[in-house]
Amino acid sequence: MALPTYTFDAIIIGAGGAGMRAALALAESGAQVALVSKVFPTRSHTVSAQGGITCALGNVHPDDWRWHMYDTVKGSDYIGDQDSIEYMCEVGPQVVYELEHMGLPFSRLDNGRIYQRPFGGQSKDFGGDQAARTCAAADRTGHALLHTLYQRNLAEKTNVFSEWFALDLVKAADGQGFAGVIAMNIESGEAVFLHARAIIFATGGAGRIYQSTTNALINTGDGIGMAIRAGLPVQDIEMWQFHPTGIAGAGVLVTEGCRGEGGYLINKNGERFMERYAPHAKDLASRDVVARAMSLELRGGNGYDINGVSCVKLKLDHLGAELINSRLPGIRELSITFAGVDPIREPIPVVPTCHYMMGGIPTNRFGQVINVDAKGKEEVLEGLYAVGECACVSVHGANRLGGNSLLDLVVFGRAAGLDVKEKIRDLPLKSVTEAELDAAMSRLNRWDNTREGESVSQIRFEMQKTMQEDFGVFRTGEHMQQGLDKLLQLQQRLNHAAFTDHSRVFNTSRIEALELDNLMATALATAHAALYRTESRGAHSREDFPKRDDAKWLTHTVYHGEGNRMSTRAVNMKPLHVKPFEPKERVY
Amino acid sequence: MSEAMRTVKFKIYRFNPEVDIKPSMKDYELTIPDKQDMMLLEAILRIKALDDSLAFRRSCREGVCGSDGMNINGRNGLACVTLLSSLKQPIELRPLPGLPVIRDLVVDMKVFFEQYAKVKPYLINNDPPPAKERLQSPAERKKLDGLYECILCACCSTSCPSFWWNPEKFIGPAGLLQAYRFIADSRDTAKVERLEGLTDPFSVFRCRGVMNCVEVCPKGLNPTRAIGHIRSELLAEGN
Amino acid sequence: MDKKRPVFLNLTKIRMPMAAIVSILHRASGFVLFLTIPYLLYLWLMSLSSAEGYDALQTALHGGVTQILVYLVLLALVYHWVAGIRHLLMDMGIGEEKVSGRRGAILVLAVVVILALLLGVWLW
Amino acid sequence: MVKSATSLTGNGVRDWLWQRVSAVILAVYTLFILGFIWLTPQLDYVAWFQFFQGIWVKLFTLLAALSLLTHTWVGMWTILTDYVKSTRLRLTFEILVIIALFLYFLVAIAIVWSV
Repeated sequence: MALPTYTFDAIIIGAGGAGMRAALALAESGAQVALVSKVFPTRSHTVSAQGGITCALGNVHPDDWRWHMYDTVKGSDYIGDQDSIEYMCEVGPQVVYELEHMGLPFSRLDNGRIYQRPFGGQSKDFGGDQAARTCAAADRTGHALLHTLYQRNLAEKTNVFSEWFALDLVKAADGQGFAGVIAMNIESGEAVFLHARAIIFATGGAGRIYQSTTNALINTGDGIGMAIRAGLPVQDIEMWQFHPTGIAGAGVLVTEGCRGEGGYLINKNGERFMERYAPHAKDLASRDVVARAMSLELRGGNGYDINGVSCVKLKLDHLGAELINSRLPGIRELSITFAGVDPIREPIPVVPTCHYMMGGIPTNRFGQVINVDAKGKEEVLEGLYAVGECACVSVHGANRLGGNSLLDLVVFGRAAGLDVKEKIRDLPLKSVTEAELDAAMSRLNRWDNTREGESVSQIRFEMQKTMQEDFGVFRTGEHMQQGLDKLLQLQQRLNHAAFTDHSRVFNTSRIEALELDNLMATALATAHAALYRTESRGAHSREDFPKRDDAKWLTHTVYHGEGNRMSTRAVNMKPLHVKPFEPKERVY
Repeated sequence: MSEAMRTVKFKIYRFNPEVDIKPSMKDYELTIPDKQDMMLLEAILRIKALDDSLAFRRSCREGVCGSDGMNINGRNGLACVTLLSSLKQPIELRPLPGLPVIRDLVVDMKVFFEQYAKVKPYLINNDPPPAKERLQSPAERKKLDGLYECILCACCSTSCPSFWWNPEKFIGPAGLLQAYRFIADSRDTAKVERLEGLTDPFSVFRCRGVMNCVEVCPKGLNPTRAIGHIRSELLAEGN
Repeated sequence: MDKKRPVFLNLTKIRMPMAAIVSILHRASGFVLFLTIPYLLYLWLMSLSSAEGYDALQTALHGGVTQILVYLVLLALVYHWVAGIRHLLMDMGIGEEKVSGRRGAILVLAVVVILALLLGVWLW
Repeated sequence: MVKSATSLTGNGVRDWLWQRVSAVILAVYTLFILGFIWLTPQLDYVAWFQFFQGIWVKLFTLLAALSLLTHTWVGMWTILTDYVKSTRLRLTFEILVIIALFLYFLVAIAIVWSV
């Protein structure tokens, strides 16, 4: 089968914050770039980010990027790569100023500088007082950021392949790396081969492996699935952040900025329970800490019961209507819509909800994908990049700090774009064989040729339920093993699943089937990695191994799709400009 | 103990260019627990689980991405923030009015995005940027409130009769809201050029103050007022 | 492919809010007034042509087709006038919000109904 | 920027302004005439005729006629460009409307002249 071929210098898959920042860096250089996105760019999940983007501007108090670095390393429970964290925190201010210059409508302080608010896990002077480091555009920072980046790309006339779905990587004829990707125009249903010197994955998260998630419906781990099928490893994929404040029942996110602005959590006795769990930082402890505390409260019977859902409440009413309307207007809107509660008058019912994938495709601090072979040998894949949530660069380690994901997106999206720009003339356009193209098309062909089988939605439902029940805030080996067994069965069933509508034009059930392949791959990787790490660290909290075990597990886990094998990879403890931060006990 | 159930009736606009010559309305019924309310999007997702040929767009499911704009019982809105209980049955779902239908509830938004792009929706400031941020007072920033929050769902423009009749010439409420978002930004230096590009009898002045845009905007924004501000600026500039 | 694409624009299926109805009627009344300009010119000429013409008009205005026609024309004029004032106020930024826009529209209809009644009382 | 040769001034701001100015004049003129009719105790042909003999009334009437021409043209042009999509048909209608409006205007002048 001859596929139509389009050739570019670089293709970027995903048009969220990371993909669009990378595209912008490249478009400004005059390179031929294709920005491929399965949704119109401003529909990407970055749009839902609320609270802000963290970096040490020092607008509210004297600040230092090293303090931000310290907090991030500590927040990561010490398995974040310190060279990457250093880079992110150091260039952060410059990258945020660039966004401001592009027109991002940040909220302002009285002196006209960018407004910064306190967020969880932030400290001054390496663990001192609470800092206010998160730059915000009210509580719509992600929206403001994503639209600004789209607008800049519009100005730079980036080629956007809007509503194109990437299927799989195509291996190069010589076996060295990848020559491009197969992508499908959703509108026509036709597949093409996108041939390029460089490929940047910016496909975002996969929170839809869980039943209850703050993630958009499009967060289906497409990059993770593609990477695993291409034989690439994924790293620290057991690390899933549960955000403390998802609206009970709806899963919609309520920003940590609410607590930054002075809100706090209460149990059914009206008690501000975080004072017991984190006497110093209280409600602004790290997210893993708060989510665990909430789960313990609910377990102890201290939760409210709202239509059968057990939850705690986020109290904001004491902040006053004016502050809520100016700093948290979007939260008020969401709370009224999804919880039927006006936070000016009543607290919002919340539960810990799956929010963020700390793990992903391992990369170095330029965004270059690192392959780890069976013997643990590492190799940088020239021309292949991963940025944003789908990547594990790794700045978040075992637990991401609030406000660090937007920073991650723009810092590493930009870094990858700049790196490609520099190398583009040296990167070859690799040749392909029919066999490799056919291999990359085989998945689509399998779906298209199956007329009868179990439905996609049924398998997806069971997978999400399994993940929710067995891989949540608290985990045990026994339950996880049961969960893994179930997932392996589901994977078998998925091989024979089918959709009934086989038309081409805008066939979203076809897309959903392809997405489920990616979700399943991510779920399986998560399950294997979670069973593998026999300790508790950051978001990975095992009741059968309640302690952190630095002797054995101060390391990344690496999942290899082939044979579902696990291995480890050393954490980078060598920042370039400062002394490394050594692991300490993590208290807030 | 079995829960009391109820049936919710739908009529959904269906058109698949590969099989249909013209669109038709198809009936659906969904059985849900009596007491349970849900967002319309959730209901449509359940319908899709029963009939996977139904096509619609969706992403964030919380009203910030702007994917699932559609005509719900005659009124444009986002399915994900519309409660089922607020709708009269049978719930009639149609694509956004005035745009070519690709399939079912999915419309071709090309002309809508072209009108958006026409207003140069990006900050223009050719002065060399300072080392830090460009300063902006809270009062100057406040002028952007009610403008920058647009999610490009197209509910407004596709409810606007002026946009129906002249989609290629009239920028439409969504585009004009963004035009004013940049005119109003204290950091933008291209106000005069921006205004000059809007003086013709169509781009702005097709607005007849019908106010359908204000009526349907799921974010509570007010394009009519923004258009009024643009007109005032045009008059003040003496164009 | 494009040519086959249908467009949903069935105006009987799209709900029009009050403000839209008031605005559309403004256009419709304006169009009616345009069509009746020659008739108004004719009546005006008649009224000024001679005392006989004036009296004939006076008589015609108290019964029959002329009375009804003139009433309808005046109704269109009153509507166009009142709704036009609303548009002028909106140009000044009054009644441009969702709630005030609805209220303004209802107010226009209420005023027109009252004026239509008064007009009827006056003509009959 | 959308080019348009057939609108009143070819410029949206001026079209808009003229439509508003003419609207205000017509609104006031309407009140003026109705006010005269209602407030004149013994309205008969003589009173009516004499009223239109007044130089200011004549001028105001001519101004109103001019405003009607302007106002109607902007309104009709908008209606035609909204609903008539065939350029040839629309141009035909536009010419017909212009001819009609000018004729009406001439008739109005003649009537005012005759008083």
